[in-house]
Amino acid sequence: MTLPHTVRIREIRDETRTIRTFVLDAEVPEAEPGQFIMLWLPGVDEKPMSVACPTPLTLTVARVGPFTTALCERRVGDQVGWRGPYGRGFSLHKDQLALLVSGGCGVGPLYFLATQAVTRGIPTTVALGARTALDLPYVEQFRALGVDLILATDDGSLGYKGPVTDAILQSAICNSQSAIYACGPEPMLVAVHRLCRERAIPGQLSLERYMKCGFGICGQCAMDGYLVCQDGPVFDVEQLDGLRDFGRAQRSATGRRLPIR
Amino acid sequence: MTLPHTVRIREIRDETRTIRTFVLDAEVPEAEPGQFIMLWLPGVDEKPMSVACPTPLTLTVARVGPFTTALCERRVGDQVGWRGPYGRGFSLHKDQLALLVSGGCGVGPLYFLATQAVTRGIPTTVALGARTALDLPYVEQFRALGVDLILATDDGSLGYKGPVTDAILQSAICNSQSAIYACGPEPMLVAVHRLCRERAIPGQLSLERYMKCGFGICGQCAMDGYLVCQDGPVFDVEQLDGLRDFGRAQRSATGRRLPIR
Amino acid sequence: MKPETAKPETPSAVDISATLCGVRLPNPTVLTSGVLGLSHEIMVRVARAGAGGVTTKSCSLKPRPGYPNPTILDWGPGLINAVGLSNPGVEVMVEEIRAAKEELAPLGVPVIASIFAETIYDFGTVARFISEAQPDLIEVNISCPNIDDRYRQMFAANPYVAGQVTRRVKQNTDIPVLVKLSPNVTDVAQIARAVVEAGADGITAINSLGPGLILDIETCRPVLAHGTGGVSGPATRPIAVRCVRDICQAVDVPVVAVGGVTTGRDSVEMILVGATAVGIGSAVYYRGMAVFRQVCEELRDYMERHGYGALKEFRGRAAAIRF
Amino acid sequence: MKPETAKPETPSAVDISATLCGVRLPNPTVLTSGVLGLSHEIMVRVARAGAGGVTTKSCSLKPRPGYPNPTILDWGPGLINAVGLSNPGVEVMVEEIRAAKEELAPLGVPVIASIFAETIYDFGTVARFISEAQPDLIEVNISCPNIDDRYRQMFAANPYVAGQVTRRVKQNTDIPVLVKLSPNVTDVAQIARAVVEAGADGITAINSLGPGLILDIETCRPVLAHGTGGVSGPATRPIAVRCVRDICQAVDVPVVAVGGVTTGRDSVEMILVGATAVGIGSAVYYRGMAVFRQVCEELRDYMERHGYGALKEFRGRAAAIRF
Ligand SMILES: Cc1cc2nc3c(=O)[nH]c(=O)nc-3n(C[C@H](O)[C@H](O)[C@H](O)COP(=O)(O)OP(=O)(O)OC[C@H]3O[C@@H](n4cnc5c(N)ncnc54)[C@H](O)[C@@H]3O)c2cc1C
Ligand SMILES: Cc1cc2nc3c(=O)[nH]c(=O)nc-3n(C[C@H](O)[C@H](O)[C@H](O)COP(=O)(O)OP(=O)(O)OC[C@H]3O[C@@H](n4cnc5c(N)ncnc54)[C@H](O)[C@@H]3O)c2cc1C
Ligand SMILES: Cc1cc2nc3c(=O)[nH]c(=O)nc-3n(C[C@H](O)[C@H](O)[C@H](O)COP(=O)(O)O)c2cc1C
Ligand SMILES: Cc1cc2nc3c(=O)[nH]c(=O)nc-3n(C[C@H](O)[C@H](O)[C@H](O)COP(=O)(O)O)c2cc1C
Ligand code: FES
Ligand code: FES
Repeated sequence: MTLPHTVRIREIRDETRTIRTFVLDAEVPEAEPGQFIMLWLPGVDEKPMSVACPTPLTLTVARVGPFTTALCERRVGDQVGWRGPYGRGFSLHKDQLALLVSGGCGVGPLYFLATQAVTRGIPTTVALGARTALDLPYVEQFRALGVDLILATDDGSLGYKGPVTDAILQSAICNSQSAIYACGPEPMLVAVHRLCRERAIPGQLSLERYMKCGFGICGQCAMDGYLVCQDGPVFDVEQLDGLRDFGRAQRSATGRRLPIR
Repeated sequence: MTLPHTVRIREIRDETRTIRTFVLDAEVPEAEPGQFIMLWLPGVDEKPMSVACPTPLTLTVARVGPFTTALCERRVGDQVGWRGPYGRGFSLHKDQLALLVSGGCGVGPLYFLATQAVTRGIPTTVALGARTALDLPYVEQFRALGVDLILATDDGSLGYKGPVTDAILQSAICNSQSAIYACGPEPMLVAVHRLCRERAIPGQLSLERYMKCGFGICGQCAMDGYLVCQDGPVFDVEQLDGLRDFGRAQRSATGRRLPIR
Repeated sequence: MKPETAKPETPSAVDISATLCGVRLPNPTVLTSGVLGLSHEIMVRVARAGAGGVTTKSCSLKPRPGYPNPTILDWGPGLINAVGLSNPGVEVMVEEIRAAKEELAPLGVPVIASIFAETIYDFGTVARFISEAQPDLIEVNISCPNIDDRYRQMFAANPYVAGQVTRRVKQNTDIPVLVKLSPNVTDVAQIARAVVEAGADGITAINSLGPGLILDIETCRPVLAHGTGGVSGPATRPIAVRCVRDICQAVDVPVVAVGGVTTGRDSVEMILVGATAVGIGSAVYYRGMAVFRQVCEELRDYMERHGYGALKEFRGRAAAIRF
Repeated sequence: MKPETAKPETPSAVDISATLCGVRLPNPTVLTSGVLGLSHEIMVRVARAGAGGVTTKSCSLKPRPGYPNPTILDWGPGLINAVGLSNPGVEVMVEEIRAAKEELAPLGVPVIASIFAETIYDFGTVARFISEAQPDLIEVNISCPNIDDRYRQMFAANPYVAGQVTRRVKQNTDIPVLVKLSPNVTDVAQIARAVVEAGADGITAINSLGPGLILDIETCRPVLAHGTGGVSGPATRPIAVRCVRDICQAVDVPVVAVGGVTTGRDSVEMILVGATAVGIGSAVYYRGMAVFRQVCEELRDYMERHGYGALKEFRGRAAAIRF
């Protein structure tokens, strides 16, 4: 049974000007980092959101369009529905240093992953990229976890000036002793993919495609021969070699393939 | 799921001129003595039959009408369906001597009960009644079990001459140190009921009523406020005190109450 | 007899009583027709087990033995049945209803007499006959999916015929009449309008779905002796809810919602689309006779959580929503 | 990619190939329309996973985004969906079908192109268009239960309209045409006769059941954004089997039996009532893409146990039995 469970919003936190965290009155102990749920706004729509924390179920959302805007208008106590968790999450390499690379709202699942890495005693570095210092989410939370931080902003207002994927090149641990776990805009993931293949670094990337069912039957999330909702959203870099659509095309609600901006 | 399981008849034994035992290619380890299954003859009908042995599923059937006649025409290897087990069976009083009273095809469930009593080390007497010596079923099987036997025939061709219910009156164990377990024609059960109440003997009687669903929703097997398929077929004598229909009326396929012949 | 007997209703602030065509039900759960409704003793037992109303097995002018067995089977997601409308005939049912009414009056539990016939004319005759027993309501079954060739098509499949049956019944009784509709039509709202225009005081929906067919693949035969049968139970609930929604939007009479109702949640769903009462049949198999009390308790819990004091406070709430 | 890829067919004495309107299927399991049939890569993957044929998502003249989410949910005994016939439009599907055919030809797995339109006229246009891609068969979806007001009623609800659509499609293509029927009618055999008289080469049945309605009782809203939705999966199987039986008795064209087929047993049941092939949709959710290979293996086991060498040896066996 995967009818949405209707629950109330317990708490709302502003992470940045455009990123907001929602804590729901729900527990999903079985969820793994990188897995997602389908979040239902009755009367609006239902869309995929990664689990930022399973207990209580927490989502970190970037306002980008109609659905996420409607969500950001919700207040504590309002009702939302959720179903899941779905998909294949990250699996930590226990003998490799962990390098987590986040762009934009990719931070949610990576924070979840970081907490897991830390509890397992895996040395962890988190690289956060954003437009400006004001757009960097979760910095305090990561500090509190005691992980190494690499910050990058396009305008240099904080940390490295430029894309986070360049910033990590400088890092001492950007080598095959480490494993990279990345989530963010697809162009960033393409850069991480290239980096991993060049330096023989094991990597896992969390992708996004338009989703409807979330459980592998509508075909809407197809990327080449993969169903992102089921085979992903997390893929090993090897799986992404030579794909036609990775970094290039994604489907719209009609199923039409559109170029990735 | 209670769709009938279709299986083949493994073995057929003649017990008497009118009683025949069918061993099916099926196991019903969970069945208890007194419980019944619904036996399906595809293209004919489906009717209740008591479990005479659960592993392999064994039924002892008296030829009395269209269905049982059609069944008796079946050969080894023919297909029949079954579903169940259903109903409330016998439960042995462990501190009481066991007195099993059988008339006609009532012998099946009582043989099953006798095997259970013997394994539990309960001293057991079995009283079998029939018209003539030729109509007494299971005599050898009971002897093999090593239980005490009381035989009664209407024509006195073997054992006591007269109804089995009179025969047991003579028996030393027909007292409140014993418990009576009876299955057979309803007039016999009425006599056993009276006996149990007069002598304060705990008793359990297995009744029959017209059945359709077998699982408590069609109402066809109603006897006063009881559903024989679910509250029975085995009842404690106390439950039968003062019922309007016990010994008097049973429903036909239409649901009409007809006097018991 | 079992635990389900005469427990006192658990006291509660919320009132779950319902009024169906002027008849009061202590709670909205009704034993649906064809399930356990053959004898007054069992109907009384079901009422003591918590039902707010009981419906008799549909009866006809003459007794009917129905089809051979198997007549009712559990196939997993639901039940399938082709009983063949077996019944002892209206004469016997009149006696059963009289006896049931006598014992149920003190409990305040009404008796609904279900009738059917093979011709429009006979529906009137059975209605007049059954009225002698003074049931609280009469339910007209024009929607049995297990039709022999003789009947050709369900009365409920055609708005004109359905209306004619309703008229004929109304001419022959002063007791409020519920007409029981079938989901096996393309537009159930159209049939609902027809029977209400013809004078139906209320509607019961749905009768079992289909017919469906299940085979035993070893013998290549249908598992039911009749072949096809009506599908009921959890598998049919979304269809039933949609039908009840369609009917409540189309007509303005009380509706007894039947079809897969198994939990308090299911009863709430039916009431939200506009049902006045809910019929329960197959769930007696899944949860036993205790289902009536359980559904009522689950319904009360929901109402307490939402601060509702009475059913009318949320009846039809979802029907309002545009979709 | 996953285990289900390109395993060689387990060798077996029994032949489970089928011929559908002159088109050979290596086995009778067909991916049904609307499930995973959006892109050629996924259709190829499904074929490698064991499907004997693949059907594309129904496509229309213009692209359609469909309804907002939730569009597809699991409610326990089955799925419910109101996708709103979202599709990228016939132009795009022509390309997907071309690409699919190229990769599937070597596997001997045919491609069925499903089409629909909002007017009888447009059905012809889409048919002409899609034929450019040379699909092995065209399936005409006149039976989607999720109808906007615009459509008023399903084309499949009316024998005359269903026939007209069929005629129009046949006038616009030389490719064999399957017409997909709905269970949501009182007499599916009548519709089947109409489309066959109009020239249908075969029939696919059933489309999803209902529509059904499921509410979220906390928000009083339907769980599907569209409100009602078509019911599919195990809950619908007995209805589907009965419809296929009715159709096979009424007409003499091959039938693709769809509706709740999840196991080899279910496929046998469909073939026993006369089906030539079986469509599988919801079961992809219950058993994954491996369902096609699993159903085929279970079907082979059955045939071996019964000493059948080919499907035709038991096809229609149950249809023969009087009931
Ligand atoms: C597995 C997965 C996990 C995600 N996790 C998060 C998360 O934790 N936080 C977060 O802020 N966002 C997450 N997203 C992205 C989020 O689903 C979209 O941002 C959201 O759907 C945008 O909807 P909108 O109406 O606000 O914007 P729109 O203007 O509709 O779209 C903005 C972008 O979101 C994409 N999008 C729109 N609808 C969908 C859909 N139904 N499924 C997938 N993508 C869609 C569009 O392609 C476009 O790229 C995730 C997406 C996926 C696939
Ligand atoms: C719980 C139970 C257990 C039984 N166990 C056995 C058994 O182990 N061996 C055995 O030989 N018989 C048993 N019976 C009786 C058996 O079911 C009937 O003898 C059989 O149904 C007779 O059918 P018929 O067509 O041969 O005879 P009919 O001429 O149809 O009937 C003969 C007698 O059987 C009764 N009967 C007919 N149909 C049914 C029915 N559907 N359900 C119940 N009673 C029916 C009639 O009322 C009549 O008393 C049992 C009955 C019940 C209720
Ligand atoms: C065994 C059985 C017998 C039935 N007999 C009748 C009947 O005689 N008259 C009638 O109107 N409905 C009859 N029905 C239909 C039920 O009244 C009810 O409409 C249907 O089962 C759906 O409700 P449920 O899902 O709660 O069972 C019968 C149903 C079952 C399962
Ligand atoms: C998510 C989903 C989408 C569907 N879309 C279509 C469609 O576009 N065209 C169509 O003819 N049938 C469509 N159907 C109906 C299926 O093809 C099939 O007829 C129905 O689901 C019954 O089969 P099943 O029980 O195996 O799923 C869809 C079904 C589902 C579950
Ligand atoms: S979202 Fe439906 S298959 Fe992936
Ligand atoms: S046989 Fe149906 S209730 Fe007992």
